[in-house]
Amino acid sequence: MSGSKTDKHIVRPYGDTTGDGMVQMSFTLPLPHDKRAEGAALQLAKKMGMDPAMVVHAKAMGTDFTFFVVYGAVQHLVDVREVQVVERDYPLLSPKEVNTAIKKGLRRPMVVVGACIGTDAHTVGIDAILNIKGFAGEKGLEYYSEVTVVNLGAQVSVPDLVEASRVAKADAVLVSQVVTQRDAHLHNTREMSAAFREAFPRDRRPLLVVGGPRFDEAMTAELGVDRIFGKGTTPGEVASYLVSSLVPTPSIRKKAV
Amino acid sequence: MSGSKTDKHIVRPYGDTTGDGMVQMSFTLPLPHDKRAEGAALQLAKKMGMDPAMVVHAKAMGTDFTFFVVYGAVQHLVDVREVQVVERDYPLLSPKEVNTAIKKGLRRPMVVVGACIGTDAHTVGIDAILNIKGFAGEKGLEYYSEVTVVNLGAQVSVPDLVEASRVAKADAVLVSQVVTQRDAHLHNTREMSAAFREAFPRDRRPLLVVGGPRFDEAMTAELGVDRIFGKGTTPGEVASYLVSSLVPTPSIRKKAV
Amino acid sequence: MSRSPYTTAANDPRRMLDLDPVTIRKARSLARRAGAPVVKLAKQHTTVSVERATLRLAGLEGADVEGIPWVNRLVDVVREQVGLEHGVSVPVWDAMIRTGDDLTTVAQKAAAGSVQFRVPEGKAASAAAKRARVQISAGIRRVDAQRAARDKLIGKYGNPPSPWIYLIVATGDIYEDMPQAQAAAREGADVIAVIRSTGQSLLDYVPEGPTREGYAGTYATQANFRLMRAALDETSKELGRYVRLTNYASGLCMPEIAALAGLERLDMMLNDSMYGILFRDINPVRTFVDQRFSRQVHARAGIIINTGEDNYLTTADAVDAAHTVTVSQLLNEFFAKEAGLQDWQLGLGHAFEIVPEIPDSFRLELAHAMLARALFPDAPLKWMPPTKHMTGDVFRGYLLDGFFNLAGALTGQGILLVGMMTEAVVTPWLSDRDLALQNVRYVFNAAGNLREDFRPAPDGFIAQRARQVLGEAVDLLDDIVDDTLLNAIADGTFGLMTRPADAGRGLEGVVRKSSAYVNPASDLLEEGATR
Amino acid sequence: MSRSPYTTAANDPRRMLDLDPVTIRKARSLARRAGAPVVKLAKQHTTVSVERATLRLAGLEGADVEGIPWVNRLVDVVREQVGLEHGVSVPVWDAMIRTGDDLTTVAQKAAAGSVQFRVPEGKAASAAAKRARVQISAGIRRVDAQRAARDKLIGKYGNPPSPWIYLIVATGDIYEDMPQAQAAAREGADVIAVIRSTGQSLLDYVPEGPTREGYAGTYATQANFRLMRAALDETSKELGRYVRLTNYASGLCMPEIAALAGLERLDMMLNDSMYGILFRDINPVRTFVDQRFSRQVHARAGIIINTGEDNYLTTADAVDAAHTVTVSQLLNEFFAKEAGLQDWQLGLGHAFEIVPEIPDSFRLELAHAMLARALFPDAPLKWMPPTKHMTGDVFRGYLLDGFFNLAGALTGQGILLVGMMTEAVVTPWLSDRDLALQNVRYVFNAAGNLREDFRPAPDGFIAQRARQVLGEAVDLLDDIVDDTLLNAIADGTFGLMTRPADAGRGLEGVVRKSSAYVNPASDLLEEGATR
Ligand code: B12
Ligand code: B12
Ligand SMILES: Cc1ncc(COP(=O)(O)O)c(C=O)c1O
Ligand SMILES: Cc1ncc(COP(=O)(O)O)c(C=O)c1O
Repeated sequence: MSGSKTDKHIVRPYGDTTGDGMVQMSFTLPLPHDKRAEGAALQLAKKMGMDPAMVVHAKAMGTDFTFFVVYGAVQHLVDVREVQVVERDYPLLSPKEVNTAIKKGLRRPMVVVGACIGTDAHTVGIDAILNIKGFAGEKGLEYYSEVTVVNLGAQVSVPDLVEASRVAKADAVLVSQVVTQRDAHLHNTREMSAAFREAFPRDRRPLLVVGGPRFDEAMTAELGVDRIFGKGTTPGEVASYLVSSLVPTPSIRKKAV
Repeated sequence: MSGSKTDKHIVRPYGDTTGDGMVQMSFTLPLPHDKRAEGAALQLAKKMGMDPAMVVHAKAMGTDFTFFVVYGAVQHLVDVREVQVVERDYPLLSPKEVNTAIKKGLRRPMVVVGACIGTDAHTVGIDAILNIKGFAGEKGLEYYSEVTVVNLGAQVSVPDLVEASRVAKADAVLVSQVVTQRDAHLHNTREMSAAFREAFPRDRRPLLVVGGPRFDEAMTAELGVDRIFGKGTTPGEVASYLVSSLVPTPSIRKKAV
Repeated sequence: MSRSPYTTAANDPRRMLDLDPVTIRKARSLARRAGAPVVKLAKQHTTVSVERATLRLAGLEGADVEGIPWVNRLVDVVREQVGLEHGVSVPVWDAMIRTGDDLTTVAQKAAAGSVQFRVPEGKAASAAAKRARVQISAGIRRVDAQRAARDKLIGKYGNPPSPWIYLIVATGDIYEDMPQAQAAAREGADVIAVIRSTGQSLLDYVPEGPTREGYAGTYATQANFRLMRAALDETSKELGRYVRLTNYASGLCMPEIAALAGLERLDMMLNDSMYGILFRDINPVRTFVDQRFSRQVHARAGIIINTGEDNYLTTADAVDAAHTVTVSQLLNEFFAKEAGLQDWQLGLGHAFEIVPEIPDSFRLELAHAMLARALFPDAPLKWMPPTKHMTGDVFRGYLLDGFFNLAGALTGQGILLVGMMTEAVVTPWLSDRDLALQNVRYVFNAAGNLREDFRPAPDGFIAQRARQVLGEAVDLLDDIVDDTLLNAIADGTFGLMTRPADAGRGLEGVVRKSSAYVNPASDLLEEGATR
Repeated sequence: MSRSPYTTAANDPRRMLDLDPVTIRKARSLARRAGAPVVKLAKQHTTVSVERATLRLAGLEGADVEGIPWVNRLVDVVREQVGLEHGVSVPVWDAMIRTGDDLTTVAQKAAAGSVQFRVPEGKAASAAAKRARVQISAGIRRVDAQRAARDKLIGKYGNPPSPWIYLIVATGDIYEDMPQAQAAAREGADVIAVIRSTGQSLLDYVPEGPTREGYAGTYATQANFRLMRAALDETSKELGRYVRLTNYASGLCMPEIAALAGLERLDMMLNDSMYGILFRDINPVRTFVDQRFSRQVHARAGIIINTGEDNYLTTADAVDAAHTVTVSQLLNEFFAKEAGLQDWQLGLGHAFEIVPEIPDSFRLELAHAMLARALFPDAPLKWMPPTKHMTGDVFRGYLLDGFFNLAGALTGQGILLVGMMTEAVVTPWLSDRDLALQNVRYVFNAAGNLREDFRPAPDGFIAQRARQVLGEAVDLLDDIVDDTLLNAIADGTFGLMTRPADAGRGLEGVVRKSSAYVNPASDLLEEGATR
């Protein structure tokens, strides 16, 4: 089982034996179900690096489509060293620590404006971060005495968000995007960050944070935001991040590195 | 939906829109569950040609393994023209036609010897082909008046099979292999075909037919057999094939092409 | 539909749950008392959308170059010139009489600023009202004709057995939707719902024409309705089975979409008396006015409504908030019947949304589902699959959907919304629907009759839970009656959403009627008249 | 285990199915009458494997250079020199007395052809028998000690709640098996079964040492038993829960594997009185002799046996052949009790193998499972998942396994064999087991108590089906009694396999006992003696 040892850098999928490379796959091809379609399914599997591959299930869906389940051994190797991940580069603080940090460092409450922008009406995620109720046993930002939360709710237009941030003198703007069909979340986020760069001078632009279950946390640059949070984010992580990037406290900066 | 038209030769997997290329995949990596492992899963998906790919589920299985479900768009194209399939190259005959063909062409009953070889004890498959009871509504070869069936049952050794075929003066030998772990079915089949070539002069070697749910029907050459039947085979198909390759009847030969 | 088609003497849920008839009666009368003031409010107001719906029934179609529908342009001009408190009909038909123009021409001229509207008095007024009624009644008769056409087809094909299998398509492109809907019907769907593009419910107009560019759904337009209904008529013929079509009314354009649904023979509509308020932050008064008119149209069109209680459980906890679902169902029932809908038209919503991991979660689901069945024996009920607790583990999801299907079978649900294993991942794929239907088929074929062997004891876990929820519902209704429904909504009673009556989208579209208010459409609907 | 741990007064299956006690008693007495002649036959014969098992209990381990175990070499030489009708013990210990060599040395010399065996008479004979008994009883006491050790651990950790979750590992490599078994135990498995390599059951010897090269399973060897038991002891400690270990006895070496299982503290064994005959074409007499001795050893070792009725349904139809399962269960019960096993040790087999697509298939499964539960209230019962009708559609498979789990919960099965979604594809993957356990956990946690609400009516579909199956079972038993069991087996009564008594593998290893036959192991087991 050496393959399971974390000191091994090269790994392969594991079915029931180290190195067997076995994976399961399912997909639909726009072909009527016949031997040719099964051959086409195998061709795809081979192109994906599955060899040997077996079509273990094929079912006609109407006359034009066939659904396949394919099992097989992938020949690719995974090099764990090449994996880049956005590791947490700030210390996790308790609500108490957050509040004192803000008191000491900012000498005024931190203002956070939150919203679901575009046509997205999925507020449960942003509410999990902002509402007192919180998420995963952690209270939301409203619970922090030193954080002032303005939650604009769902389907907020970008201009309204910019305006509200200006009025509220937001230190940070928290935006949620859950609907991803046709990359709606990416389009909306880019539109949002552009509008903020437009509306604020570099040094007075609020910190831009987006989140949602389908974001790639490594895309900050592409999307023009300061931070991206993915699925399972907890309020504490967000609060700690905000402190580390908005509150000039050497002590904390040190911890961060 | 042109992609679903069968006149289109280039197709891609279909999620909910023509050409979206979407597939589902699941596998295990021998890594503890953390962000790095999720990155490793994405790396594998990318190497398989999935881009974008999303890890929609990751679950630790103990401390050394993580299970993943990944969804994403495969960039590969499937060219249906390149698909080779073993199309049926013989006419499907009714039991009546089979019997008359044998009477006319062979002028004696056709002798068929069947067995599960090696340590394989899965007789349901071969019995489905040989026993009167049959399969999928079709009666098995025992039902054919002009076919003499010798079913040796399960776990028959290759030497015993060769001997039994000699004694029975077998026209065809039908072998079943269901267990495929460690390619047992391939090893056993090769051993079997070698033994027959060893034991019989070229022209008197019985026709060698293997079957089982996990065979690739295109491997006849590699395995040294005359024909391979895969999952879902029916007795009628087998009987028709035997006639077309053992019974010298021009009329039928013609139909075959 | 015959009486009580969903239960038998043997499995009468009221008996098994040992529910007190007095409590049930009390719950209904409390719902009536909570709803009555809101109905009064609804009768005192009209909205831009009600007036636009009236014009649509009169046959006004099409849009200007920017795609703004003529009904919007016309209502806006009338409002700005003479106000809407008298309704749009009299001023518009008065203008038509004076100019001799037809409706579309008047609308176009109005948009161009070349019509002067007035609120006529006496003879002129009654003449205008009369002409309006003649033209609008033609639209109402078209709705009647569509209902007759549906009845004819059902008479020919018969109705599918209960529950009806309800499937969603949501590609965003009507031309992808159609083949997918037909495929789903062939695989066994009895009802096809085309999900709307996100955000449409916040548009204060109904887009025009066939559309291919929705987000996570396809725009609800008259043209799309017509295309999809035609596609399904074709498939119904092929299958010898009438395949129903569903879309969404709730939103800023409830009345208009209801009118279009009636005109294009949709068979069901998502129509909730409070969904727009709670989940789209639409002004409460606007919503209550709109939902009443829209439901009157649905009643006339023989359309089955689906309410949205299931949504509460996506924001609130399904166990803690179980009684809010019951309360909302009772309110939806009251508003629906007041608007003329009958029991067989009430697809009251509820859902399988309890955290699957809590002990006895499946039995709790059964308790809640049986309670709904017991309270509304003659309503089909819309049974929604797990969504909130679905994850990327599609295998687990497929299993949960199987148990959801089993719960539907054990409790006699009438409309079964088919769950998708990819709920937490993507909008449904073709194969997801196919697998989902296979799941439904297995469960109902293999275990559907298990209902005969399912006999929760009156003193057992399930019955006790059901009685507890009913008790909590009655208590909550008591508070609502004291506090008024509008305040209860403002206080976040439903789905944890707080919605004050004087805020929310579309408030500006609400107008208090004057004594001279005329709306032939409302009159025809109230009277049940055809001319 | 306490009495009737699987049912309560409230859900007593006998009552719900309204089974006639007279019919049940009749079924049992018929099974006794059908089995009695076979027991007689078994007592009249010994087999090479029984004699080898005796030597293994005496402590003879190891193999020659070709890997042929010394027990085989020794028994073969004794047989060829003086025959086996007197048993191997007296000749062997007589030789030891004469030569002063220990058992291993005698075996090695015998293999080298340098020992002359004889069948002593009088004093010499009784001296040899006495010495043999002394040495063999040491092995029996080691078995007793292992049983005591197990009881101690269970006393310390307690037993898991019913049903016990039973999982399979089958990599072919004991060193991959161990971590997989430990992982499975951590995820919740109560019982781990290591599947044997295909074909081992046809070997007339037990391989030696740790092995890494099995096909679709791992060789059952004493060393592998020891390694796996140690690995699981370690995990049991870590989890504070005693994890049971299972392997397979049935086959040509039933008695020896039973002995090794007792010596290495396995906790359960697959042991069926007819499986070897039907599914491995092993000679019927050989099998009946071997199974009796092996079960005597299991009884002594406190091992729970699992019988193989489930296998019939993989070759015969699960509805048509349902009664053959019941008949076989009754026969297995008779043979087991005759060999000294008690109710709590009887993991009688049955399975969820009805074509899932036939109407009411799930309720038919419930009927069959309840019947078994009703007939054997104190036996744990081994509930096998769907296999034959599993396909490459792993989603469907995962759903079927969920309903299999539900059936197990509703009918109080004691040993739940966890079904794998990849049943039709590959031997289980690590992730298959993890998903399968998640499935079990969901079903039992969410719906396990649904059993309280499951009340099939005595005149309902389920009860009627159960009574029908019992009736057919009684009729079949009647025929078997007339026809004799051996003929019935020859005629393909079980699993459609026809197995004549004078054919099949291992026949040459059967020997009729002489009046002078001595086997201290059998004596110690029959007497329950320790010295
Ligand atoms: C609840 C729900 C709804 C509710 C929303 C109620 C509400 N007020 O939010 C209702 C019923 C109204 C609804 C409606 C629709 N929904 Co919806 N809905 C869901 C559902 C079931 C759960 C989402 C959820 O609440 N997750 C729980 C929260 C806590 O998780 P989260 O959002 O990921 O948030 C966490 C992290 O992502 C992160 N995070 C999220 N945002 C932010 C922001 C910041 C700043 C930070 C730091 C962190 C952060 O922190 C959170 C806590 O960890 C999902 C399916 C599913 N199981 O995921 C579908 C789903 C999201 N809905 C979907 C769709 C399409 C719709 C509809 C368009 C039609 C439909 N299918 O119902 C409509 C229209 C909605 C609209 N206009 O946007 C799709 C989206 C498909 C896609 N990927 O594009 C999904 C995936 C279902 C599906 N498969 O079709 N929906
Ligand atoms: C029934 C069964 C058994 C029965 C066999 C009874 C019997 N007398 O045959 C029993 C219970 C004894 C059994 C035992 C074992 N089995 Co088993 N068994 C199955 C099962 C459930 C069904 C197989 C079957 O009958 N299919 C129905 C027949 C009709 O289909 P078929 O075999 O594909 O045959 C068709 C075609 O392939 C073709 N065909 C087949 N042979 C031939 C030959 C010719 C000449 C032609 C022309 C055509 C042809 O025509 C047939 C009709 O269309 C499968 C799982 C599954 N659902 O597939 C596992 C399975 C085959 N068994 C398996 C294993 C590992 C075993 C065991 C080793 C341990 C275990 N897991 O139980 C033992 C030992 C068996 C041994 N020594 O070989 C594995 C094999 C894994 C692999 N791919 O290597 C499977 C896949 C289960 C699993 N996932 O672990 N098994
Ligand atoms: C009653 C009701 N109306 C409307 C909708 C859809 O509304 P929207 O288009 O705003 O997402 C839903 C969604 O589930 C609903 O339940
Ligand atoms: C009772 C019994 N014994 C033994 C076995 C395994 O036998 P073999 O190793 O010959 O496959 C099984 C397989 O299911 C069984 O049910």
